Amino acid sequence: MEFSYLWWIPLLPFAGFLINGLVGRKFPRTVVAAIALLFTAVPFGLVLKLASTMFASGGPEQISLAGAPWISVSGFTVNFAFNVDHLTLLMLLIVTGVGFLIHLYATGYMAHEEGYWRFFAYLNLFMFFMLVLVLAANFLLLFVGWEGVGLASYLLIGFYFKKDSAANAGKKAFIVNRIGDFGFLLAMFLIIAQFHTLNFTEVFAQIAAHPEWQGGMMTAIALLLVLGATGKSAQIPLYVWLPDAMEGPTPVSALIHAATMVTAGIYMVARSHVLFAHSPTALSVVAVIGALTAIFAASIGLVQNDIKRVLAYSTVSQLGYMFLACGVAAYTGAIFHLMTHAFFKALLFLAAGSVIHAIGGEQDMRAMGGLRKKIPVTFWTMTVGVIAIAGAPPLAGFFSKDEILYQTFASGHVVLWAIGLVTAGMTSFYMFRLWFKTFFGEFQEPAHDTHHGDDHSHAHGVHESPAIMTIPLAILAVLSIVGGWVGIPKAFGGSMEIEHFLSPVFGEPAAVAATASHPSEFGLAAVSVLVAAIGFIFAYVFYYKKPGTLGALAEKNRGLYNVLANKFYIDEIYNGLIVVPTLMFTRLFLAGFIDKGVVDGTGATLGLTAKGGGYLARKIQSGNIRSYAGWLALGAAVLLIAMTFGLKAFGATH
Amino acid sequence: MVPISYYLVLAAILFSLGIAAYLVKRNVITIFISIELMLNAVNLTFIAFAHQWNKLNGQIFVFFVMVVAAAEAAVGLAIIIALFRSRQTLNVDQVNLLKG
Amino acid sequence: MHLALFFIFGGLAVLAALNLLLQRHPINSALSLVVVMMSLAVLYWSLGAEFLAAAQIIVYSGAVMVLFVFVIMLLNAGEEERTRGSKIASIAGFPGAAAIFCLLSFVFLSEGHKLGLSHLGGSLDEASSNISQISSLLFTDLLLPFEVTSVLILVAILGAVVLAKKER
Amino acid sequence: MSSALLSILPEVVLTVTGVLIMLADPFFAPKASKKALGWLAVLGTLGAAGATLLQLRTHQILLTFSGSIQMDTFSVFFHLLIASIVLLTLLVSLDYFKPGATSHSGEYFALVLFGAVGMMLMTCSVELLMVFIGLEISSISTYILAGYRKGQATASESSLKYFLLGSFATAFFLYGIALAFGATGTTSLNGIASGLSVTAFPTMAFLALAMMLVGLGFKVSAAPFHVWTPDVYQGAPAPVVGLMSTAPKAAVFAVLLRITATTYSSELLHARWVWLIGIIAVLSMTIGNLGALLQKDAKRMLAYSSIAHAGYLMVAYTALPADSIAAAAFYTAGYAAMNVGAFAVISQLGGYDEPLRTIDDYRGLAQKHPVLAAALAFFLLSLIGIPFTGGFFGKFYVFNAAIGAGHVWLAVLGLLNSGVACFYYLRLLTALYSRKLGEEGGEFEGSSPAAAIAIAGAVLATLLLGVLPGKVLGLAQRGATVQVSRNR
Amino acid sequence: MTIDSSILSLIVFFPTVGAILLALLPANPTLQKWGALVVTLLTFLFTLHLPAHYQYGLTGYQFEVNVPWIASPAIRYHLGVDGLSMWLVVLSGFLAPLGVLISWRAIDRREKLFYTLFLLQQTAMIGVFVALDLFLYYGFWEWSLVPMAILIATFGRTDKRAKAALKYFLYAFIPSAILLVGMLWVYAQTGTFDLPMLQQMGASHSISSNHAALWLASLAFLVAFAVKVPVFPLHGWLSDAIFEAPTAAVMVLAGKLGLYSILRFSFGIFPEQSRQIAPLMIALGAIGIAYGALVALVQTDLKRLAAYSTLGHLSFITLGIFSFTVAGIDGGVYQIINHGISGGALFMLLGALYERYGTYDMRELGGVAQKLPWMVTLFVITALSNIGLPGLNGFVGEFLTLSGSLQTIYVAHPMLWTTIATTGVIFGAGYMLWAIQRVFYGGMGRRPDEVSGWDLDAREQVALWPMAVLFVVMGVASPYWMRAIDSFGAGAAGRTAVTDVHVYPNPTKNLALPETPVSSTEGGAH
Repeated sequence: MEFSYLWWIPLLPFAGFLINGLVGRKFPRTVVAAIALLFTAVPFGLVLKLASTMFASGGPEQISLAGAPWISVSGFTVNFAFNVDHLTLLMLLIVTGVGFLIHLYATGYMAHEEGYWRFFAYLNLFMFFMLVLVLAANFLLLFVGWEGVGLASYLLIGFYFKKDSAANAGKKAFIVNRIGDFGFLLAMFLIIAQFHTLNFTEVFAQIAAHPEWQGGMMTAIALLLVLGATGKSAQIPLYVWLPDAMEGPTPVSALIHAATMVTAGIYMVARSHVLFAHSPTALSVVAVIGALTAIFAASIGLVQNDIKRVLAYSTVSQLGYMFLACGVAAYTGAIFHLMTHAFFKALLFLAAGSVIHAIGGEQDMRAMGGLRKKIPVTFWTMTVGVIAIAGAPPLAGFFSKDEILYQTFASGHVVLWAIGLVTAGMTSFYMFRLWFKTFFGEFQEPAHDTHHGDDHSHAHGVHESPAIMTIPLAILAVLSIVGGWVGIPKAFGGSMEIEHFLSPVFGEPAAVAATASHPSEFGLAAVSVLVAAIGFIFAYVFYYKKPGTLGALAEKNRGLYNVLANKFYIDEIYNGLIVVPTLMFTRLFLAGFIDKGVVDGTGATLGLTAKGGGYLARKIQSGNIRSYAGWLALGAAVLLIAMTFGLKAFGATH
Repeated sequence: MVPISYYLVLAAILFSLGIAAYLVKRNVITIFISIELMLNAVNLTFIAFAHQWNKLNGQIFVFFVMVVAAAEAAVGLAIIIALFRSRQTLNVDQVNLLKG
Repeated sequence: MHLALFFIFGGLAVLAALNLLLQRHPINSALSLVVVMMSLAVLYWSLGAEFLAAAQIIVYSGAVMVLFVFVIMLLNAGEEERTRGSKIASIAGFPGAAAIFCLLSFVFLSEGHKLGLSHLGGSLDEASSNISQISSLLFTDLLLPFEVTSVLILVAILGAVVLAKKER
Repeated sequence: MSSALLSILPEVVLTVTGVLIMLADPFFAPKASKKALGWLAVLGTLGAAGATLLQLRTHQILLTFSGSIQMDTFSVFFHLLIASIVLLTLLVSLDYFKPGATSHSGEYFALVLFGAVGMMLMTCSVELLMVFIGLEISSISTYILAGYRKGQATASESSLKYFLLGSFATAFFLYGIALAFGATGTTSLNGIASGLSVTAFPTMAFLALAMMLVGLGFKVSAAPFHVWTPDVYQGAPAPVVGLMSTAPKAAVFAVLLRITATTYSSELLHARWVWLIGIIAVLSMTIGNLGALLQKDAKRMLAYSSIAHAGYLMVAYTALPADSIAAAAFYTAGYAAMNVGAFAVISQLGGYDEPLRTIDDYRGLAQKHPVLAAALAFFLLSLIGIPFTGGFFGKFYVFNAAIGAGHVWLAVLGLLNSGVACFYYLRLLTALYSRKLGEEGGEFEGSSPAAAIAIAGAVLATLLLGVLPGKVLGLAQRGATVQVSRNR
Repeated sequence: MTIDSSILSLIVFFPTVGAILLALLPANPTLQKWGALVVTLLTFLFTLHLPAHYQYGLTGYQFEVNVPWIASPAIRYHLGVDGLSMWLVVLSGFLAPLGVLISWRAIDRREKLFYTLFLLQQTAMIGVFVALDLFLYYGFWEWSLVPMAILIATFGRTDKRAKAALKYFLYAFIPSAILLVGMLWVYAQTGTFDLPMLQQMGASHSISSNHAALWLASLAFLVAFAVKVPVFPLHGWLSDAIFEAPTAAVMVLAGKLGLYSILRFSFGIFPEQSRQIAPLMIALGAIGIAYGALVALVQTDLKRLAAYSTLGHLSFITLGIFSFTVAGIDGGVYQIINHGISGGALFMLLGALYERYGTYDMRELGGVAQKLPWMVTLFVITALSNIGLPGLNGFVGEFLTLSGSLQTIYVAHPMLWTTIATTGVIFGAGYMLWAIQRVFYGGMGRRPDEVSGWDLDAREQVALWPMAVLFVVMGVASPYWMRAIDSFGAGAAGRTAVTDVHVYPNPTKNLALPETPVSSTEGGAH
């Protein structure tokens, strides 16, 4: 088989996981790191090889690789099968490329951590599952990766398991994801019931062949898939785990909770676009969820003080954009943004990690300031990331975000477009807020506050990170600048290469986009740049020029501020409305009443009845001979009467 | 000429009186005596039926019942003596160590 | 004449039985039983069971009852105390006894017409005496029961020895 | 050998042995160990068993002694059963009477043998007179045996209760015979069987059967005539309980089977009889099992259990003849094996004075005497009715017969009862295997070699009946065929 | 006697022979342990003969031995395995040596009694799986109770052990008594105890024409089995029994026997009645899943948590097999094996934890991961297997059962019940992860603080790693097992023309609009 090397793409990281996981404990750190890097780098190389094959003119647009059956019962079989098309290829490039960079960064970042081997084993495990996820040729294998990355995420969030908060966050992530998976599973069951297969090609071919199938079952399946996606991609209502996931080490946040895993939901929706095309309802739901999530998360991000949390809410918000794009059937836009976001968000997280690293584990921005000079490489790379996400041309974020907003507008969802636009302004504002608070203003001597954030108590004095960490930063910064150039729209003189690249998957660009006039696209872009600039100006004013004005403003609107600072109390609401009632119901009704009362009680009652009978039987046994004779006489009399007159009462006709 | 049934009813009366006496009496020996009364009632029945069927079997049965009764009396009275030795009472109402 | 005999001795037997029931001293009860037995002996005779009538008097009221009286005396049994040991005896027992009586009488009387009449002293077989008939039966057809009775008596003797003998 | 002698050969052998023992007894010092006499009794029993096998080999039905004795496979089955029970009892009793405990240990063996004579006679008699005499022999000897430990206050009470109530019930039985005689003019079972269908006095026949059922029900401790059982068993010596809870019952059940067989020819009679027995069966099972639930004394608990088992057994009497007779006969065998075994173990643990009585006393026994405990556990499992034990097959056949006859309700009630029953058996069983020893420290006596043989024999019998029931069942079925063919 | 015809007898009775040998050997702990280990390992080796020589293409019974045992009633010594029972036999063989290994230190007194009973239990259990005569089956079925009850009563860990043993026994025994009535009734109707014959009669509706009686008989069968499984709400015995029982006993306490019996006997003899009652059982299964998981969520005792988790897992199987779809039944059977391994491993780990800290109370534990890294590793793997992580064994079974339940045609609202059942994956993750967190993560708990634990030793690793490997292998290579199981499942799901059962035409009709694809012609669910 020409492409059988594809199997090695996921399997090599898995091998790395096994080696490090089983015997890594005994290895020196360098060996552990070498193994982890090697088993990530080689797949990256293989992906490049693959890319060169597919990019080449006349190269295959789609590669199918069928392996052994995995589940096989009469009438239904699922194979281990990979399917590579351009979408997959793009994802592979992102995952292995960004993944490798972050691995590299982590070797430096985690250098002094306990459980070094464990960390890299988990990281490799993540790579394995993520690669399975994108390579899968059927829903079930995708689900393997889907759950697997969730597992890796669980393990990595809870990496500092001694900390209750970390263990809690890991658990929360897993369980919230499981709620999504619940939907995913049901969707798969419905697909099986309808199509008797889970293979993408077969399912989508069947759907595509029946344009008359609209709504109904299609909507049901699509919505259940969306539920799965909201879990993994941290959308309303299941986004709550992502901010907490920042308990994990920063490279983890960069890789899993920004660049790759959280985009799995987007990938899955994009992958299922044929299905979604048959359910306008589901698409609308996706769009609305995306838009709402975008602005909702952004608004929370406005007032967060933990540097990683700001980035986390930003991630949620950006994922909302991607969702929005999917919802308006702009899958290319979604994937485009997915890619650029992977670059700049990974960059931002890594840079934030570098900041945290530099000042000894502190994550609270109120304790930061004036770091610009102390850690210049970090500062500059982060600046690139901030500008990129804020949406300033010609950096990557500008093109992808603009594509989404344009498509939204073009598809007639003006309200959603407006929401997206406002979000863009907010994004700009909170990112620059972060930038100003961290790098400008008064320098503060870091307080060694070990209970907070990553366990970096070893740090002495503020210092720039080692090269092994700054090199990935630099590479990502470059990507954040140029990454968007593959999608420069025609209005800007570009050729929208990514659209062509993905067209085998998503089909040729929708008619609406093709016919839209360049001026309107140009105008819309100008508006969004303007909004981003406004965001910057606000941030500049409040956090650089006149720090303190905002404090006063917040004082005036205490209520609103509190709502935002407390993240709309969503965690509390979930807790109060779902978790606590469920537990109370279980404890009182199920465990208390049903289990102790009904289930145990029935047995106990029967037992007591029998014992009561035993008591009576013993009562008869008084020990007195005359009583016994009395019973005998009575018994004899009854027997005689019964025998004489028959047992008509008992129906003894026989 | 007496109807056989009269004898039988008489036997029934005696038998029931035997039961009643068994129930009423507290003295173990008297209870035993009541049993003898019941046996006698049965004997009467036997003889009446023997007369009815004109067969000797009934009478012979009574003969054996008498023998058995004698044997029972020997053993029963021995048991009563043994009881009296260990309990110093003949009142059945006080013979109730075993119960429950 | 036969009827009078029946009613006199039958009545006597019932009265004696009642007396047995009502007397509180065991001796009186025992003697009442003797009266019952005597009366029954007459009735046996009236039904043609001369041998049994004799045996009733000699063996039963003679030997067996003497044994009773002997034991009563030996154990120096006094009047019964009217202890309240058992409610069941009166609640369940008496109705039971009464029911048995009623049922038996009902059955006997209702089937009485099918039963015959007895004739006084009517021997079962005119040719030979009651005793010779019984003995011939006893030593031919019923030899085995007769022999087995010896085992019974052996057991009774053993029992009396085992139970009544004082352990030294 | 004359057929008459052959037909009662086992009884003769036993009687002769018993007499020999009585003759030999005076040659021993009063309180000396009389083990030799015990061995003599064992020999006698073996001889009787041999004689029974001799009877079996003739393969014929002998009607002797003017039609009062019927030697057939049925009687042989019960003869063998009784001989086996007696054999085990004797073995268990050999060391039961420690020298000096009583001066009557010689008579004990004689009484057991004479009792066995009575029981055997019951099973081969087809003449109610013989049945009555046999019943009295067996009853009187068990009255005496029940009160054997004269030193104990409970012994004489046990004996007295057994005696007074037993005689009371005997009077009923006797009345029943009298009425049967009145209804049919004969006391021969064969005669009654043919007389019942043509009798002019059907009501009297009903009464006769009911009265006999009272008397026999008492002997097998069927409810509501069971009241004596717990008290008597509790006060009686353990080996004796083992004997009297099985052998006389087996004999009485045999009689009951023969009497039941007389009713087959009368449809009306049989229907009523079956229903009565069914109700008695249910009552017995229920009362027995419920009563046992709260017992603390092991013997007393097993007494209640024996009431219940009488109930299970009586279920068989409601079924059609051939199946039911075989089933009932098999049940008596299975029950005998496990119950004798259980009491054998108890007698070994308790000893003559029975310092260990309650279930708590048995706590932790498995640690001290693993083999004895395992044996007892096995018997208890058989009593519960776990498969591959005699107890299970007994129940299986009985309920199979009942269901075959359409009495599913009886089977349901019966098996539910056996479910309840496992509670108390298990209580004893778990006590055996629990961690802590009893309060008194649990100084158990070991078992004597002879008793060990007996227990091993009982285990083996229970196991064989549970794994390879074919042989015994085959014998029972042959016996059943005799009964059916005679009465149909 | 070829090896194929005697191998089953060998497998069944070899442990008994071992038990007798152990009972005769002196009560030396080391001797007993090693003896038991050798016996169980040999038995396991023997069981491996089955998959090696099984003819996969065929349906029906293999390795049969069929000789008369008792003439009247007609009882035969009839053993055999098919796709359903073969792996269960192997599973029983596999678990036994592990049970011995894990009891090595936990059972520190009366080893002789323990291992003797343990081996007897194994005979009974395997006997249940291979008996093809109803009577013989019943014998093994009942016998499986006894050693278990004694094990609980003797080796239970608190003072309530006797009570728990009694409860277990009564719960199992009383319905079994009714089962016996049902069996005898069937025998009275058909004159045979032979399962293949009865299956044929069941399939051709010739057991009895009395519908009410057939119903009652099928209920008698089903209730006895359902209690043994246990099916919600008949699980009253489960929690207490698991709470008390020693690890090796808990590993084989629930699940297998009852579920196997339902599949073999209820489905085999009463195909129609089983389908008629399917709606109820599916509902109970679905409720049981959610119920078990939820109640597990609020337990503080690890053993009780595992008990309710067991209830939940078994309910998956109930749900699956009563869907009467190929996927449901195959998945159910597969899940029986999975549960044996995953649940077994979980209990082994809990037992190991208990050996170290002397408590199952999560409130006293915490932070154990810092001290016992291998333990936490294996525990997490086992937990993941239990909560059905894709790629591990539990997922394959759960997925198939749930997908089967959605396709069933015997209930009106398969979507509703499947949805309820699928919530189990959420709650399941909830209690498992919460338990892991409370035991292993966070700050040091009271017990781990006081007691110095030790990590898994070589013996425990030897016992546990094979299971962990199996999790993965069975998770990715399920067809190896499934091919045998499928030959059974396909038959059971499609068995006979079933009349008199209400069938709903399209399982997902309630969701579908008229224009949606209705590919009922392909008829995945028959």
